[in-house]
Amino acid sequence: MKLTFTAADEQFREEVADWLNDNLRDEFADIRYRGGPGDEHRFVDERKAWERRLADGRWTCIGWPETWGGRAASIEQQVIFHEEYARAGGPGRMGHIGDTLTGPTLLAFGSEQQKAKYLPPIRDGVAFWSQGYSEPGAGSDLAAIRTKAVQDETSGQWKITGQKVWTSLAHESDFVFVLARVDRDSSRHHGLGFFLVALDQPGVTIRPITQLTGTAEFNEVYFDDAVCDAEDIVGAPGDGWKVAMGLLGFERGVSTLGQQMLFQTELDEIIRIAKSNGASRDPDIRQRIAEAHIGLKTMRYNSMRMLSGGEDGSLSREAMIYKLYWSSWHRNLGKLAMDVLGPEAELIESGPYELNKLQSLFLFTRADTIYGGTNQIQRNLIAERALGMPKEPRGPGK
Amino acid sequence: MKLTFTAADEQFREEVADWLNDNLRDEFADIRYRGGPGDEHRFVDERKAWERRLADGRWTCIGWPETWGGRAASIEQQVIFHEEYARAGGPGRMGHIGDTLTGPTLLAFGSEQQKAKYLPPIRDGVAFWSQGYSEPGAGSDLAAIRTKAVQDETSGQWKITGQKVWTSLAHESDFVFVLARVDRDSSRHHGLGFFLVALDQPGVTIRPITQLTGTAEFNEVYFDDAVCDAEDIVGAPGDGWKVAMGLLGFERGVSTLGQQMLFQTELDEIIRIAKSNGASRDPDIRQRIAEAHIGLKTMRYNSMRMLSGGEDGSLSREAMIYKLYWSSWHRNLGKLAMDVLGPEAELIESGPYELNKLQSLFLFTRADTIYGGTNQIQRNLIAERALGMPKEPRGPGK
Amino acid sequence: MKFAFTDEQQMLRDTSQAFLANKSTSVAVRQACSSPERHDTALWQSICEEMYWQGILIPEHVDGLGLGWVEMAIVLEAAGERLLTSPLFAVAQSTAALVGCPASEMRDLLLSSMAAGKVMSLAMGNQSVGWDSVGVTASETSTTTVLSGEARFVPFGFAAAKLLVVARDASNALTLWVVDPQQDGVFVEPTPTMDQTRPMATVRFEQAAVTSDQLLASHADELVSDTLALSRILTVADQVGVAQASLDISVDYAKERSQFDRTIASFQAIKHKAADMMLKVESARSLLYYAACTVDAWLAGEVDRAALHEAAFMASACASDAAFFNAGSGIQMHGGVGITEEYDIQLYFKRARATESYLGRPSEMREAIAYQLLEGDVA
Amino acid sequence: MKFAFTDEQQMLRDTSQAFLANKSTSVAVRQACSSPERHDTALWQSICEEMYWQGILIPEHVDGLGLGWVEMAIVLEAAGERLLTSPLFAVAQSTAALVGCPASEMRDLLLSSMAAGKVMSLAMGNQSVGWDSVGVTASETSTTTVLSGEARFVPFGFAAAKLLVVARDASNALTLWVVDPQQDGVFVEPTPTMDQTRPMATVRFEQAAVTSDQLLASHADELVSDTLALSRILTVADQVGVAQASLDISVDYAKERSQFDRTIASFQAIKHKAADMMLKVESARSLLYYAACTVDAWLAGEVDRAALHEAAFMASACASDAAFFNAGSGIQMHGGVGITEEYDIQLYFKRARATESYLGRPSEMREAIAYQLLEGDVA
Repeated sequence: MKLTFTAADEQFREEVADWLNDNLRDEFADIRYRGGPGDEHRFVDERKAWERRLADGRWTCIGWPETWGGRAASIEQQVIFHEEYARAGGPGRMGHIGDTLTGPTLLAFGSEQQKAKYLPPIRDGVAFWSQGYSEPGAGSDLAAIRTKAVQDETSGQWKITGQKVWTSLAHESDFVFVLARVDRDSSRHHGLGFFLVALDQPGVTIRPITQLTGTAEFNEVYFDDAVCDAEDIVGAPGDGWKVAMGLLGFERGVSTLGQQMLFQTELDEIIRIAKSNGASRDPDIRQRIAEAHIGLKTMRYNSMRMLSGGEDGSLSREAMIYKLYWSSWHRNLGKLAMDVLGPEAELIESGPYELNKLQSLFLFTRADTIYGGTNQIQRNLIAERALGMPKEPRGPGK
Repeated sequence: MKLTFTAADEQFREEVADWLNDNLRDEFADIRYRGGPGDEHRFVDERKAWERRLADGRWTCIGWPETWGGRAASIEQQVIFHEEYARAGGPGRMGHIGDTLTGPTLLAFGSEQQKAKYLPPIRDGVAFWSQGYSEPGAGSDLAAIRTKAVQDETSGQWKITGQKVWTSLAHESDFVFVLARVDRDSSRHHGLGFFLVALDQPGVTIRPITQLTGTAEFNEVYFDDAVCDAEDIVGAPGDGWKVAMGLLGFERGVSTLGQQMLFQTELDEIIRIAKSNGASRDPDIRQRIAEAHIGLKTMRYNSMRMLSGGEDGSLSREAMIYKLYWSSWHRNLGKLAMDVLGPEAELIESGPYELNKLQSLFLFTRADTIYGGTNQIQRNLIAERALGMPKEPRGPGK
Repeated sequence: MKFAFTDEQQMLRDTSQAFLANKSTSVAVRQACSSPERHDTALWQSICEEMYWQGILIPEHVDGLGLGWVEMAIVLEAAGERLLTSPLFAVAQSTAALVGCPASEMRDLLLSSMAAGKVMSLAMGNQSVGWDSVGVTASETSTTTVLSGEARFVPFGFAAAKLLVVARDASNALTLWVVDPQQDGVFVEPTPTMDQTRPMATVRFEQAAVTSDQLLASHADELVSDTLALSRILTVADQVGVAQASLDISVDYAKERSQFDRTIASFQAIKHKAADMMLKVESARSLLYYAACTVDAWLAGEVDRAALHEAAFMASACASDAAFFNAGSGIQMHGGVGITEEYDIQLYFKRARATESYLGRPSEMREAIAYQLLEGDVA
Repeated sequence: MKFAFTDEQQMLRDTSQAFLANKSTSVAVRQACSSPERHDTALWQSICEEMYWQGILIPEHVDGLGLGWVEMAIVLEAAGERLLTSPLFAVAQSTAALVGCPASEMRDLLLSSMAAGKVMSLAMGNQSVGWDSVGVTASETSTTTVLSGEARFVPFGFAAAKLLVVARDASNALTLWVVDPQQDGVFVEPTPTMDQTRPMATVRFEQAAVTSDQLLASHADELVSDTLALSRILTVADQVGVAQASLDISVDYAKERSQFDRTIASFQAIKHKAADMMLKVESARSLLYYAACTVDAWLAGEVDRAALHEAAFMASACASDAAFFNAGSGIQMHGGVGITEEYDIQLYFKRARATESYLGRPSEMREAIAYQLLEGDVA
């Protein structure tokens, strides 16, 4: 058990820092620290251009095997990359979903044809992905999805019909992966398929959902006989749940450390304000700033344990608590930001919904404990999977 | 809506205060402020004698009708009595259960014969009662009671067999009321009877349960063909649940205000210590002392609303939250006491289990959120009865 | 001792709730917020003419209803429940301040003008440097007195016919003035805030000359301090309404929403959260009505200032917590739709946040109580 | 960078747990607490002879194992899990203090004597006036130096062969002495405490004469401060064990206990509480091993004192919370039997409470972190 890095790792760190220093400037100067949570809808074109610049430097998809243009970076190197990226103020990654979700999923479950078709554009920073899991009736209960996919017997083509919701940045993306029911008589997690679907087609309609912030990062995506070629289903029809669950496993990886660096930036800003406006003298604020600091360190070492152990791929205890921990922490941070700002917290620049960064943080973090599995669902999962407690009886209450 | 008392009420207050001042002295001086929660097992004989003194002054059972020796005291008068009793340091009432539970239950559901037999000794401070509800397998799930009562076909006498638990001060009591199953094929809240049982008989064995404090206020009571005369069942056989639930309703009455006066004494003591040992300078302690103070006032005005409204006898919203509120508040107070004491909190007078009052408070208040319906059960009840939320599906988990 | 509504109070509650259920709907609130006037002026007119809520605290001899603080609390609670966007709070607060001023012709004129439906706003503090600070000074020049400085978070200040202004004089004592927002040197600007249902203004004074007949009270430190306590109690009423509505709409949603073949209202995680929410709102309600009774008793000379302030601190700590907890938990109970613009729970959430810090955060209220308990003084 | 146990560390963990599961049973703990020696001396002997845990932190050249703080944490965590009643903490704390002293023959003698199984206790503070205060003074008389005053909450002080004593000298600097509990002017008394599994003593000095060879360190303010940080980390290990065991036995009980025709472990209220408990203990564990690694790095000169203290403050705040929350929630999950003497959860609860305030409450730890963050100094 050791927390320091090797000399080779430190050299890698220098390489990353130097490259970022050389590139995150000039036309990209304006997008430093932008596009993070609550700011995802901003500077989209510039951030897409930045993805191409990253690709030029081989800094997209660094965890992928070299065959597919990655660096096969070690966990340590990935940790370092994320730390330095965040430290340099690297903008929110438009390629995030392709890099960390679509890529690993296709590498694990995809056909050679799918890899050849979809991986290079992700690697090159020119194809952007979004995810289509939740539906209006299938939120916490993801297995209740009703979107259906029907295969044309002659062409083999799939026609997808249904509605997905909470599809992040769908209107800025090229593709979406869709979990849909291939067997109309199936229920729950049986009979599902995992589809790779182009968004720019007549059968797809994207409608923005306006949030409590007045902005619209999320969308409803309507599929009305949207077309998906026979070769664009991942795994067998009916294997969709397995693929989707594998993908969810990828969500808790090294990127958590990058997330934490963003959190650190937010906390630093709050501490700076507290020092300057005198809130730092308030004992309650002091306790909460300390708590936030401790919580962030806790997440860091939870992540370190998660990344250092569990080589068997099973979700370890510290991995299972991760979502619950960070979402609650972040929500508390949003509240802390408001209380540190004091009465100023209410003021917005001009008309309604021109929120500043900390106000967006405050409002958006209410979503953190909801999307990607509510805190309630997380606690169910922890109790059932980690502690072996029984599931609840099903069926309606009375 | 008005919070002040009438002149007549204030005169009544003076009468109570004078009587207590005249009587709670000499041989009763030592039991002032004793026998409260966590101290219930102390000074039992003296407190029984005190009950007789109260009875001489007509200060037992003041809410009962005059026919049965009460004063038919108004709510205001009862509030005043409890306030003055607590203010004077009146000891924990040995006659509490008879006065506030058995009495009202018999007045509402008992036969004339039962009233004549049982009410006068309670009123006179010479008969003491305990309650037999919970069983080892029926705690939160009270309706799961398995103690059974079988009626002798010729004599009509009931024979009771089973085990009750958490029977407070059974070893110092004369009677116990027992909820038992009269119909062996019945389940849940059907087929139960409500029995008045003498404890001093061969069929009853009382075993103390040692608590985490080292003391034993609670007991297990074993019934092995314990005898109960035919006329000592309250209501019809099968009506036991109705009677028992009626009785539980009596638990949330004016005595809550007396309880709050005891709480005030505890809080005052904690504030006194905090001022003297410097804990009052700790911002965290200050917040919590303020919170305790606010909480106590909240309970007071919750109680006032509860007592002023709901003339139709239905449990009002503020009544439904009462148990959850006070138990959580009291538990927090116990912790606050420890933190105010600082390192001293650990010290006990001599060998194990010679706990001081605040240590007993700390440890015993862990029971407050459990007995009489756990906080979890209270929340279920609030959600279902006050908010109309559905019950959970029954049956085993998987 | 009767801590329950009288029949008249119950009736006031019923009619208030019914009126607002009809007039202050989800759609109406959104329209009011985005209108140029930042509220529905027709609704305010009908409140003043049909309901006469603006007159509740105004004495009868100046055309008010001369009712008590329990009545005021009842109406403001109903307003909070329906996110009412109106100058009612501003008028109640101004009334509270005026009633505490020494009797004068000007005072009575202002009160009866409010009774007739004129909006007035109290420009009290400069909340950028703390909720109980005063940022306006009244200084004597050779010829006149001038006001300078800024007051922020002045409720409905942009709609006020008159502004009541707290200013610190040369002797460091507080004074209370009435000024016309149109007069020279007075600049009123709406202040966009996250919560759009309780719009605020910033009022700036640049050497605004005032005359002695505009002086409502001098040596007004106690008056201002007491008005702050009273303002907290008015805010508490709003918060209790917000807390109650947040609970109600969230439980309703949970009963509708199905997941895992059950309404989510049947899950213990949801039920227990709702139970905690009910506990919070009922507790805040008890302290609200205790505080309202205490104001009435204080006005009647039955209790002292310390009791008034204690009641305000306690009720504010409790109701601020309740409103924020309930609205925040309400979003969680709503799940994904809770953070969309379409649903109302986010409006309650924003209002809860705004009122929570408006006149001091709960931890500040608790510290004030601790000070009373441990150092034995009125803060 | 590898934040996982090595194979050797994993093996140490497994053998420690297995050893204690066998030796420190529920019955054994109760017997140990009520024995005249207040612990099981035979068990301590077998720990020293078979497991050699007393030697973990003692350097090899003085007969110790010369292992690191991760190993020490592993063993103390296992001890907490089984409510081990033994002088292990006292010895580890004394070792930590001695290792920080300047090299001397006496120091090495004491360390090798501990390696051989002698118990030593650190008499550091006088917790009746605050957890970081020192109540013993070392004053020069014309002929000698004498110690006077009282040290409280000295772990296993009644069983110590030698006492290490922190005293304030005439120049107001701290000094560290070794004294024999039998020597004139030294009075050691067991101190009955609520938690009986970590017995304490009070040590009083009445003009106890000490000689210069008993002086282990002068100008020892930093040494004492660092020893306090190290003691916190040792305590954290115990707390993580207590938090874990409280979760485990409560979940086991919930799986056994049926109400409403279901095991109570199937109720969301119980499951969610258990999930929160797991979150707390895993978080405390992460900070424990971070802190243990930090001590090793500090001893190796890789990080500074500020990092050491920060790690100790953080881990203590988190683990104190976790242990108390988990043991308290564990009682609640047990229901009625949770408050009976018969079940073990109450023993964990008492141990959690005792350790929570032992070297500073969580709020004090957080304030120290706030001080580092906001005023930028090591506290």
